[in-house]
Amino acid sequence: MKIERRHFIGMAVGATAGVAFGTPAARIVTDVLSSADSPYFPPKGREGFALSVCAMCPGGCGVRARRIGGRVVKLEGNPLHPVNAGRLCLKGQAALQALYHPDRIPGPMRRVGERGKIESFKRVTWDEALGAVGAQLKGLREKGHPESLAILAGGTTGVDRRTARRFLRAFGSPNEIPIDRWGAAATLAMQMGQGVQAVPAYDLQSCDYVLSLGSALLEATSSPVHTMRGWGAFRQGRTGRRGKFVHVGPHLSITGASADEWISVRPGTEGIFGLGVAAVLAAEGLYHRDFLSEHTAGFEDTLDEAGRRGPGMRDLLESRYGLESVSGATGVSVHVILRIAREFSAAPRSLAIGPLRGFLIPGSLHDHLAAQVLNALSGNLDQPGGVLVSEDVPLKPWPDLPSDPIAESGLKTPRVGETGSADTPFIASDPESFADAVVAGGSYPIETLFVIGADPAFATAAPEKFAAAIQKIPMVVSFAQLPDDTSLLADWILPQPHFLERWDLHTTPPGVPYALVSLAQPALAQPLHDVRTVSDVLIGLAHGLGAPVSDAFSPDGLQGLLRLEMDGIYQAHRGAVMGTQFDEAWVRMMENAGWWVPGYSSADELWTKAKESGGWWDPFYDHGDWNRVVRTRSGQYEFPVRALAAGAASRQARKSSAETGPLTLHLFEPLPIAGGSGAELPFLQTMLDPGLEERWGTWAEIHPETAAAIGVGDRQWVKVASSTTSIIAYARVTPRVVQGVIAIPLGLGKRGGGRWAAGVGENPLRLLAGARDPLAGIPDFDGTEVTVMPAGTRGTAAGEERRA
Amino acid sequence: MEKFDLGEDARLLGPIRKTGRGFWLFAGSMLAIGLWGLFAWSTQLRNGLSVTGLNVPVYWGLYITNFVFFIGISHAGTLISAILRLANAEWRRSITRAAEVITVLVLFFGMGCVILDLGRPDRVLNVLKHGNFTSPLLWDVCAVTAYLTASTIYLFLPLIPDIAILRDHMPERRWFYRILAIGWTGTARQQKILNRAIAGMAVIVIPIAVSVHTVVSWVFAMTVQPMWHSTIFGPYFVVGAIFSGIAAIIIAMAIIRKAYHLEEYLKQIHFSNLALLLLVFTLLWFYFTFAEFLTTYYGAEPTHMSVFLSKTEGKFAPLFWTMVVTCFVIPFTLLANSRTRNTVWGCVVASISIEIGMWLERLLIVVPSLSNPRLPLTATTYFPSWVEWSMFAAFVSIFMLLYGLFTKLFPVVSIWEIREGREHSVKEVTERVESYLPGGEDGHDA
Amino acid sequence: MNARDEQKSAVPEAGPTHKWHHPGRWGAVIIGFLAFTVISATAAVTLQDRIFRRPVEQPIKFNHKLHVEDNQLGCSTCHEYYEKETFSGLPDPDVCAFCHSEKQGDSEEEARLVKMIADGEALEWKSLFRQPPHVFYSHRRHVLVAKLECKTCHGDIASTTAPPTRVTKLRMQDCIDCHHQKNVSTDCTTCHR
Amino acid sequence: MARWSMVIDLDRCTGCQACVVACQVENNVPPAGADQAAAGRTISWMRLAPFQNGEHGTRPDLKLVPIPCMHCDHPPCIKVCPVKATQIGEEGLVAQVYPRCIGCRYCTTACPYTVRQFNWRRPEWPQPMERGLSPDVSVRPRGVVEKCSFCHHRLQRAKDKVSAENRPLREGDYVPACVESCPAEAMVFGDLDDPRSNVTRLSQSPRAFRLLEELGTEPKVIYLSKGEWGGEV
Repeated sequence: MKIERRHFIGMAVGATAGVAFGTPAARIVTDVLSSADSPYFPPKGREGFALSVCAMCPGGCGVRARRIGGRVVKLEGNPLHPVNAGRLCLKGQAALQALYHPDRIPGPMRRVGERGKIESFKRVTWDEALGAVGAQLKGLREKGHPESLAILAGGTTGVDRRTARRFLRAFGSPNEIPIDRWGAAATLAMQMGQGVQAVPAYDLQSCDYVLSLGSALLEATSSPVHTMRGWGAFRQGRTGRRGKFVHVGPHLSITGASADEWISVRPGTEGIFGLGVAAVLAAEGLYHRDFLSEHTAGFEDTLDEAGRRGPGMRDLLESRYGLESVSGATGVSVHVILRIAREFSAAPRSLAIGPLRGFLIPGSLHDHLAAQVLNALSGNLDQPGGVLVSEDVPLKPWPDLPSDPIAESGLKTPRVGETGSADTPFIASDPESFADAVVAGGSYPIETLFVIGADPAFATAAPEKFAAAIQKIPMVVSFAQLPDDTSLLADWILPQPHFLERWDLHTTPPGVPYALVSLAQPALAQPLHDVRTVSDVLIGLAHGLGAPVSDAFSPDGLQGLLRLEMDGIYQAHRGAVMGTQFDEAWVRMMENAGWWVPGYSSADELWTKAKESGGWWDPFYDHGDWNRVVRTRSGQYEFPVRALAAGAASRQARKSSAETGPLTLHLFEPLPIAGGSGAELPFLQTMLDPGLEERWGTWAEIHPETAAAIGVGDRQWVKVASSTTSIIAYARVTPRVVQGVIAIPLGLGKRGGGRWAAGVGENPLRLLAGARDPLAGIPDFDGTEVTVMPAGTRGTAAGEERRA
Repeated sequence: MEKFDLGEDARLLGPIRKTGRGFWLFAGSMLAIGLWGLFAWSTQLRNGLSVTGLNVPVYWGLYITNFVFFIGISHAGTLISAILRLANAEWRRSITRAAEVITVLVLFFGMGCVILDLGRPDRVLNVLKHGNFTSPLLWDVCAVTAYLTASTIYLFLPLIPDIAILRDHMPERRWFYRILAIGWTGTARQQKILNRAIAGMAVIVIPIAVSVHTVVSWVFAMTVQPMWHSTIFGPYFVVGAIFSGIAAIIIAMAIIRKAYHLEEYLKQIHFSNLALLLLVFTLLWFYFTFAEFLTTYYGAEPTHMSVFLSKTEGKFAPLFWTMVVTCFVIPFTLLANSRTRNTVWGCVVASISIEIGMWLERLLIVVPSLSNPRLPLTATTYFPSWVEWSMFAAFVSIFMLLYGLFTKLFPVVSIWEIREGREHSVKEVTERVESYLPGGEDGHDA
Repeated sequence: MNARDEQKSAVPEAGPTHKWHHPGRWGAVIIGFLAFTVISATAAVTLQDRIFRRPVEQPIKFNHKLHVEDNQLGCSTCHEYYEKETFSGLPDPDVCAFCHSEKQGDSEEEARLVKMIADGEALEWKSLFRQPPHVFYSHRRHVLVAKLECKTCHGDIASTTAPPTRVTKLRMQDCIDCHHQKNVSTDCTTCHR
Repeated sequence: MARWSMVIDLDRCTGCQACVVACQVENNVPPAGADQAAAGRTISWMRLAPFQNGEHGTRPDLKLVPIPCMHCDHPPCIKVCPVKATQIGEEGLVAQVYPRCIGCRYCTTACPYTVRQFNWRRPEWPQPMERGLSPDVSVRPRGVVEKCSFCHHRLQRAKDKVSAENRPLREGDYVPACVESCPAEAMVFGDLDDPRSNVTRLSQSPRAFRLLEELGTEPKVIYLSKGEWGGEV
């Protein structure tokens, strides 16, 4: 074998080319392939924990934020916190996505262009923003019309609400417009029956049988984790006792899916069913006689002062809620009504729960009253396993306001959009009536509106109307974390800190019986953005307005304010800082025996210990303190005979119209987007309904027979039209709803809310025609009549893809 | 190395000597599709498998379908030619090469499909570094590699004398042929060694080929998934593979015959003989399919039935019944009838129909089982994305391009074997036939 | 087989005359090309850290020997967390300033450090021991629980007078060997998460 | 040696999905956008599967069942992996080794519970969301399979903690994120080899059953249900 020179030369030429080709090629290939690897390297750093309170909903769960090297990397429940005991729901878990949301408002913004787009806003300094708002407020007071300022407030149980209320008082405006829907109707029922203004606190864990009249107990109750913990104990917490849960309603929501039995009724007849059950109890004598005679009034026929005979509850039940008529109205067979009534009376502790329908949906007063009647009949008011009334929280009240003639004159003016009448004496103003009044011009104009912890341009019964009202108000200031629908229409957006970036003091969340104060501390040393709390802004504005308004707040700022409120807790001489279950039992036992053994010897120590544990509470609930829980004139629970008699007529009317032609709209709030928040976070958008496997869009549930009648197929786009407008939804044909009903989730269809919420789905609130509950006067979210027709193809990208 | 006269067989060198515009047009368009595929692949490399239509739970789709399909087609060549060689079927002489080339080329694409399907193709060598021999996928790697090696050798050996002919008769690319001819001069000793080697390889190749598709079937059958976990999957896949393989040969032959005017060499009888074989496999395929579906139906296990029903009356029903028509009804009608069977078009139409049907069969094995998971799951319908279709098209085009290039470099009909046939066969066959007949010499093997 | 065939066919014969038409030449080019493509590509991939990465430069040429052996400072003086956390930590300027806010000796490096501290410059130490990001190693577990000495993994760094200029990439095999030796878990989940 | 196991009480479970989010946050699971969700490519190590009794059109009987990886004692996924990228550990945890996985997805198709997930694309967290990533868990690259690990990083953390405190591992020291978050307290976690642990006690309950037991995979996730529903899975 002979190798010649030219082979070497050839080899060299090839080798050169090979190196020239191989080296860069290899590097390009490795670069392309390594692009698969994640560019994210998790942080290194020291570990720390901060205690705070979740503000994703009003539930008030204590959270523990895990911090690594200056970043919050995980939220977990605070194990010492009595509301959640270390547990946390999906929204709380996802709250980190809200903290680190890419579309958060970085600093104060002023609108310079057209309304409705975030691009129309220009970043300004806090001085500029507060200067402009302060000047406007000063002008209102100088003109002598402080009542032209309105604050629309919703949200949590934190200090901001208390500051806002205080600010309005000092400023001189009566226009505090609350937007909390949760329990609006339930509170009214409590007020009518027991004379207390409180959301009923249901003691799930101690009862054996729950009849839910259309409630969304496991989805959108005020404190989801508290409720679900109660549920766990109700079901399997006690050896040998498994609670039975019966869900009555036209729609099988997640709550219904967890129930032992679903009684499907025609829409709007849950209360009639409840009263039908009550009628059986009355007729068969299956009620708690001792309780009825001692603590209730109006069961038997009554005699008024003039000696005229008035019909009692028994009479009403007998005359109006006979088995046949209830069966006819609800569509439930007589046997089922009888069986449920007997089960209800046979269980040691049975509880009826009114239609707690969600954070946004007020529910019907009639049905709440029906639930209350059942609870009274079973003697389950303020009993273990019954309906409780939250204990008061002994926060130290703020000092009296100095006298101020301007404020006093302003406070004397009536509220804008006052809806109360002789028939509905308890109702104050609500956002819908406020919007109506502003649009109509009202008795006096609103010059300035602050929107705090709420998104009325999205989450009211008439979002379009509210949007119109905003345009009539010269200065609208929105306090928000993300640019929500209202912010986009406002003139100023003042960015809010995430709850992990601030101090706060929360009182007992609605629906929790014991007194509770939880302290929220910032988990981040510095907020991510240029934010200020509502309280800081309002205190700053008050100080800017000078005396006497500035005297409403001490100059110590937010932390000083909280510290001051906590002094009241120390002075109350009860309860303990949050602790383990053993501590809880100990405190309960000692207090029961009339002892108070404080774990702290001074207000300062209480403050320090509250910071370490998460807060203070009083685990002792005093059952049967009738002076506290029943404050009616008679001192007894009063059967709402008149109201129910009046309500019955309207209920019947709705039923008959629902049977012909149009479908009845039934709104519900899936837990991930309950309360109109959650759609902003991608994790939550992906799990809207695990049952139907719906995600990232609005769907509409229709019964198979109804769907066949109107010619709509499963997974088809439909147009849902009411008298006001129409929306497009993705039809799901399922027996989860009763016939004649279309069930649509609430919480999607935002214009704002950042990249993951904007333009996803539709807002069914736009379909509401503005009806009001005839009994309560509050907006009626149920019973809207809609027509449904196939819509052909639909524009959203996600939808199109899924159709394919 | 004397230059002998090729005589009339010189026309077999025609395609190598002369390349018309038609070929360049064909090659250019195939290359263009191939380049498009390269673009599609780069998209996939950059963005991961999110550019495919795959989803949860349909984790496997077009790529794996194509893998099974291509590996199936690869049974065309080597297995058929080996069987025919061992059986001394004289008519094989002009078709073996065309068949064997299909095998070797298509195997690369089969393996390519698996690489395509990997989430991390850069880590493919982990299979060697950390191989786990309990995984049927690793068995597959071994079987396919062995098959590829064996088929390549089996293709190359009978090619040597023809390369030597090219070396001696072609002025161009002589260096190329010189290297590949590895000093073949055609001496009796060389010829003897070669014949032995070819016969030996033919014996070796058959079990390897059978094992390859058996192992491919085991990739599915070794899991507990409904309608995958089946004992007959091995033979079922092998039968399907040979079935689609024969069809592929018929199509390739028809194209070569038409393009290079080789009617003299690829005669009607070749088609008819292959078609008979195809008919047998049509029936075999039907038998296996029937057996497979009947047992499932009769067992009526709910999880199996959900897959069964999604195929027979659910969303895969149109594909399923198309498969039954194209795999059985059409070919059976055409092939069972001697009037259509004995025409080229009849065989070709049946073959094309079979290829479509067999591809659908592979798809219907892979996708429906995955689409019907045992536990409820958000189901999204799988439809291949443009990337997957592009890669499919590119693989087919590059395969055809390479096949075309092969015919431009080497004679697609074996020259020496034809010559050998002319020179020896008549005598040999006569002797062989005589040996079958009564009255021959006892104890003397033909 | 191919290479040998190549050589065989490369034997000159009476063939074509033009030298570039000679088969041997082309064969050599192709072989050279293929071989060196593979060699250089492999080299580029495996050795790219050595070839393409510059040596590590620290802000200060820290003398471990002086601090640890001569002045008897413990590791935790500067690597504050090596017993407490998963990572060991690199010293902040404050730590250095504890001694070096004024000059202690007469080295030039120290003078630079004193000036840097005075100017309030950040000390950006570069890590010299690297693991792939998917490996989870806990200093605490190894120091506190397993009672390993620093030099088991870091070599005799305590007696160096200047920082090494090369990054040491820690390899899985080293971990595994040690784990086998000490009979501790080699469960994948111990390190891979 | 421990044998970690999870008990899920379906009577307590409310279908709230807190476990699903807890898992995603704990394990750096990237959120799927609308497009990926529509394409059916969400990654969730824990999902809620809707079991439906009753055919379409009749009265529905819906039960949402949380499904994590079952950590089978005889996992079908492990034997099919061609590169040993998934292995069962000493304490019965079925683990996935991301840097070795070649992404062939054989394990995902072999798993009868469909709990294995694939990274279809490179994970993305728009600024500044990556700040919320957990340092205890890696961020998986594109193209590899991942799945519920029973939060085995928490086991390591717990082991570190108890070794520092010089005591044995006790019940409750090691609990996965989903179990920790469950509001209805429907999930219990512990050692099945410890006769006194809660999981052992609950696993002997007459309400206990396991999913697809007939396949012989010996899952270590045990469900409790009193309803008639349990029998029909």
